[in-house]
Amino acid sequence: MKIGAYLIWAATAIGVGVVVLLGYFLDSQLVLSLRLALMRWAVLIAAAALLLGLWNLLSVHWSKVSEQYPGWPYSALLILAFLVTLSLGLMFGPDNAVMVVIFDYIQLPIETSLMALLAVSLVVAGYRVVASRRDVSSLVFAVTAFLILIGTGPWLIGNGGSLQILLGEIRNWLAQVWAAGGARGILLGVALGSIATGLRVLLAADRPYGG
Amino acid sequence: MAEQRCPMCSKMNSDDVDVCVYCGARLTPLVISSGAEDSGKADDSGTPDWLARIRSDVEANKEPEPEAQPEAGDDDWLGRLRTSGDLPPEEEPRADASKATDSTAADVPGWVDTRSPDESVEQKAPEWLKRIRARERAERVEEPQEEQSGSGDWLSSLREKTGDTHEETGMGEEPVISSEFAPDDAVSEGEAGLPEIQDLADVLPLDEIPPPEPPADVEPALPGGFERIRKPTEEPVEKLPADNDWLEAFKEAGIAADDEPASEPPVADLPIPDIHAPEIEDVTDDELFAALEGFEDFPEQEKKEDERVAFHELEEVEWMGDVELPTSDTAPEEAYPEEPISQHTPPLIMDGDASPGAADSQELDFDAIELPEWLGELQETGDKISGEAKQPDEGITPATLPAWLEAMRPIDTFRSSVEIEPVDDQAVEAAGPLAGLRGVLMAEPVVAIPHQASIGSGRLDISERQFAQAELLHRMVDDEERELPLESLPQRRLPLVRWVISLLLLLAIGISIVTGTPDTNTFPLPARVPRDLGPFFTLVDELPAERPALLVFDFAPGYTAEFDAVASVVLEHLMRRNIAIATVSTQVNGPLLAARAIERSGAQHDLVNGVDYIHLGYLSGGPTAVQLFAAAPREAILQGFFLPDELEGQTAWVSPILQDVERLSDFSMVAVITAGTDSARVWAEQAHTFMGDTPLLMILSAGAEPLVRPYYESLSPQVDGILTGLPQAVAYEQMNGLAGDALARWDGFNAGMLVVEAVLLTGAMYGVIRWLLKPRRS
Amino acid sequence: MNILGLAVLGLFVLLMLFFVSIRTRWPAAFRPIKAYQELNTAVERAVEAGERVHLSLGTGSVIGSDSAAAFAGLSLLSQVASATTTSDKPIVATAGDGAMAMLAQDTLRSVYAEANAEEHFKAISGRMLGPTPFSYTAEIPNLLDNEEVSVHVLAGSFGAEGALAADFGRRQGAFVLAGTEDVQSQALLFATTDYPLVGEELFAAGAYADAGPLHAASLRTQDAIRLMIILLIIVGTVLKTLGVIS
Amino acid sequence: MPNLTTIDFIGTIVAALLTVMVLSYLIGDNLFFRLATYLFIGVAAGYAGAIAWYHVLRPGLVEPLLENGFSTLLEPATIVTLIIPWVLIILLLFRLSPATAKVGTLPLALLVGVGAAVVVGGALTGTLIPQSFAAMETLDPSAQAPLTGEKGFERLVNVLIVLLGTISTLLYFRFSARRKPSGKADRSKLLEGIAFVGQIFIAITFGVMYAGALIATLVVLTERIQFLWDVVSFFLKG
Repeated sequence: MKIGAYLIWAATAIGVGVVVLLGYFLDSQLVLSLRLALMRWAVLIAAAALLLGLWNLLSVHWSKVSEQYPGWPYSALLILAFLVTLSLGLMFGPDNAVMVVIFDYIQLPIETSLMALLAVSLVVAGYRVVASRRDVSSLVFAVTAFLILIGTGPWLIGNGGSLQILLGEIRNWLAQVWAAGGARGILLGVALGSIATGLRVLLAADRPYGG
Repeated sequence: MAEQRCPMCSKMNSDDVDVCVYCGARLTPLVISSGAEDSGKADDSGTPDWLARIRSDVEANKEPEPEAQPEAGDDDWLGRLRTSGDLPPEEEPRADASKATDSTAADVPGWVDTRSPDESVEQKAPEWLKRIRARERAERVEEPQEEQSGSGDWLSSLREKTGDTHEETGMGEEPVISSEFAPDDAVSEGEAGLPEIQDLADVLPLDEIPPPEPPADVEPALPGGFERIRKPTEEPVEKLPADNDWLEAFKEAGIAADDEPASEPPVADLPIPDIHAPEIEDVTDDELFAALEGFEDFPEQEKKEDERVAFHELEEVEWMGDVELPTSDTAPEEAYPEEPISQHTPPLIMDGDASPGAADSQELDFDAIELPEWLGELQETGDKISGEAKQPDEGITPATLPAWLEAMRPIDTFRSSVEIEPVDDQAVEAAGPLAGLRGVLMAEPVVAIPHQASIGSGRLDISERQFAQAELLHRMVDDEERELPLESLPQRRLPLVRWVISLLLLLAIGISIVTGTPDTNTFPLPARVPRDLGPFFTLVDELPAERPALLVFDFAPGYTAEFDAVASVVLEHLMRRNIAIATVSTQVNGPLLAARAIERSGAQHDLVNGVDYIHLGYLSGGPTAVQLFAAAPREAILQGFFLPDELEGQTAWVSPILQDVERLSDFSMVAVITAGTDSARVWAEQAHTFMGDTPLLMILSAGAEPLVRPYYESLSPQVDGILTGLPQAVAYEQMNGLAGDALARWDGFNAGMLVVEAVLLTGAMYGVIRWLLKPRRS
Repeated sequence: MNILGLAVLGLFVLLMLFFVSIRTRWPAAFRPIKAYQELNTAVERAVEAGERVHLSLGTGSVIGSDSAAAFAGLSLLSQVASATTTSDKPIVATAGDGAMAMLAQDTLRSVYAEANAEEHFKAISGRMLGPTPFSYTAEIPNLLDNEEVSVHVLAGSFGAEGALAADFGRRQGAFVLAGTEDVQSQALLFATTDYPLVGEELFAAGAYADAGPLHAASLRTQDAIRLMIILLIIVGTVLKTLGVIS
Repeated sequence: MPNLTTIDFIGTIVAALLTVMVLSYLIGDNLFFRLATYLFIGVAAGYAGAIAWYHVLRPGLVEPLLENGFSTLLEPATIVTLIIPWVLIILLLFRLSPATAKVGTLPLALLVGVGAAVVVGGALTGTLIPQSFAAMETLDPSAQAPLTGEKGFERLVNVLIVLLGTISTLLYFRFSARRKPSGKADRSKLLEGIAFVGQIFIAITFGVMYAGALIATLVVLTERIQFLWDVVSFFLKG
């Protein structure tokens, strides 16, 4: 029974994967419509899984509250916010003015502020790179980043002068030529890695669904 | 044969018990009994390490050991799991699939039969750590052989994974030291740094000193010896033998600190009084003496008990004076103050242990801010301690290992047999100071010495691994106890660099915003129009006004602030040209962001929903959905978002804006607003082929340019225009003749940029200076 | 492109199987990747010290095109988890997607089953922290703190928020190793972590963790195809320059 | 900030407070930061749930059922578009209990299959093939890029740099190595050399992208401070 179940799961993943994959390459109507159906199911399942994930999230925090685990008031706040938002969302729909208010005045400022935190984190990280790393990569990295910043940034004196223009050109050259070459190489490499990873799953060598 | 004496508490036990019924100490040496008790150990030489070998074989997969395979035959289920990679090729895809079956169904039962029937080792191994703890708490005596043979090996194999051999230094010391002493270069120097570090570990066996245990936790688990110390006794003289017994036992146990007394730096010596600190209130001074003496004089056996008494009364003995260890009632008060110090010591070490990589030069420097206080204290005390005072320190180690001591004992015994020097000392010592105490005393060394000798001779050559295990276990239990100090440490660090940088950034941006006026800019505006901006502007400027433009809002809300400035210039431009706008998004929050952006920019233009703009809403399904949408927009999106009232219950496609749009090429342009390169690439690759002559524009966050650029520069471009980042947006606004969000951010942004550049320069200078100073330091 | 794509796909599969078949005769050797070496040590240390390992599968969804990184993260998870089954504090895996969190649970369950320690498996070990990238990231510092995480591994798809997640780990004093598939996020992780996985190194996680023969074989396949692509690009450039193809 | 409605007014104050709470993390982890993040996670989760329901589940599962009624349930088309997804989702619900969790693996396996196929197909058709072809640019000096207007020597140098960058970076990632007698894996000198060039290119790329992201986030930080200042100055002016 156990082996049977594992086989069924692996076979499902492989079968579905092959159909969807063939859809990329074959123009057969059968394959395409099958693929479309499978994709639709996948989107629906993923949405349901999201709801289950939310349930999971809720239960984790609920257990923290019920067991009075340290920091439980935070979890209580989370649950409250979740329930209020969800019920308002389900009641009025996500495009209702109420939701817009919640989004604009709670979600958006927090998310943007987190992004602003990232600015500081990146500066600190940059400082660490230049101050304590001693390898060639980091050196080139730091120099490049600095040139880009200088080439983009303000120019208090002599705005429009030849030095600024030169730095601006260097910035463009680095960003548009050198970086483009490296980026393409990385992209191709990542694509190779992705294909290999995907194929391992499709060959059932990796079975993240268990078994 | 009928009775045996407990080496710990000297009480008589019946011969058939393995552990003392009074104090819980192990009576029969572990090593001797292991063959009989642990059926898992088939023979002395190889099999006890079966798990380790399997592991290491698997780890060293690339260089298969010849002897590994045959042994893996019957009971090597774990090995087979691991090496399933070695299956024949045709089984390949299924190899992993059969793992579970292999292990659960077929192999385990057989294996269990050949091993211990009731408790299989692999069940024990996972839990052993917990059980050591549990034992600490419950004061329950268990037989540790299986755990040691099983899990110790398992751990040593773990170690082997890294390819480092730590036998000499004690397993796992090097990470501790490494982070502490070479944190700055951990990144760049990598493994190269390790050898030196191991040397350091030799010199500074700091972490061998078990951290002081909070009294409450220790007490229940104390071995017999401690219990006695704690009980106030009427006849100290009679008590002494017992105490000494116990101490002798410790000595035999060959606790780690004995290893290299000579090389120990003062720092390591410090926490002397600490062993007694928890109990010290209850200890009479005689007992304290007895204990200290026992710790102290392993090498010097000439100290007799009468000497000790005299010493006690006169308080004249050198080392005591040096340590300023009180011998009278003041002992508790004076001993206590040092306890916190010694409690600090391990955490400091652990800091590095916990986060070698993260330990960062800056933050370490700031650690140093914390250090001086206690370091100073340590230094003070350390200066007072003469060489003699080291021995008490060595005594500390045993004293702080109460709960698991009985479990460790056999191994430690074994260790002391490896280190030959202590053996001699012990032999002499056993007879020496305790001679006055007659037969009782003699029994203990007699118990101890023989099994050392017999084991030692037989085991020396196979000892490395077990020695390593002992070290490992020792270390792991140490680590267990160090958990608490660890947690508190990161908070003590002051992230000064972070604070300074944050402050500078906030101040610079804040000041430039507060002092700036809407009309004039402190920082000069871009002097030149970026090369690619002209074509982009012209393209938007010449769009056919009768067809709607499609804007794709593919960014996370976090980027709103940037795109408020960057995308709004294009929105503004479109609105001024009265081009109807349709929006779509592949991000969950995208529709809201689109609505928000249109509302912001459209406020001055009196735009009407459904006439001037329409929101198609959320396009779920990622790249595939983009492809579907590109091929057949009307089928991919069946609804709308924020639809005007008259369209309630219908789709957005019914609106007058979109009624003529059947394909993507029916839009006047498609502009993708995105921060991620993936999204840009998906649109460039999936959608461009369906777009005919309709231009595809990219409005990008500043970092995404290099990946999109090739699509633009190519001889057959897939992207027809790129607008990147705030500076270009400002230039766009200038071209557009408007002062919008982009311009409003210009001053603050530039002030921030200046700070960033200054910070990077400072960092570079700091790095260079440190690099220049480094050779001198070494 | 259809035929070509299918051909490349076929080539990929065939090469993978080929390399699996010759692995004993021609064993694979891979260049050392420092991050993985350090990860081994760090995980070991965490197990010994009774601290927790946290593996983040990123904020991508299972059915998105960015799920490859998370799949690689899942195979890394199974390897790391098997080393921590014995720990008091077993590994925690988190994701920003419901289905991905379930996959993390399944992976962990299999690991525990293999180690015959299924009773130690807790479904809570694999969880979804937040449904959007930033809500996921916002929970990271709380998680690291509450769970006493000392090894913080990011192996999944991240946007810029990945750098924030890594930085949170760093501030917590944890060992941070990070790899993702997005080039821009890689650049940020390169700066914010001490042990970044660059480019496709994340996808090699399985091979470097000895997850199975197909992992090593797929790495060699990548190398083979890589060489072919390079040759193809050079030849194509020459041909284009000569005007043979346009 | 002119003409604020009450809700906008309160909302703006709340937003400003939340901004300060989040930014307080710059000092260190604290109560306010945690409050803000937990609130954020709750709201984001609730919103995502609503979106999943309104945009995916309701139109995909519920509405067809309500619109078409139950009579059409046995039609083949309905079975494919409706019944099977329903069954799969019900199976997925078994995961709510640990005991029955394994029953819910089937839909997950389906998701994994789709995901892996999308990964492979997407990387192959979306990146590997197009990027490989895009890397082949003619070295003909007379060619001119239509949009940038680059031509001649300038273009030639740039094309060569990109080409070199692409190839050397790709080679840098090469995993295979020769095993030396010492047991250490090693790569040939030539390969090492090219890989080193690739490493430089990677560092440049990362440097550019890091700087870009830094610039982007700096704009965000500026906007946040600007927003806070706007709120403060609004109150100062009364």
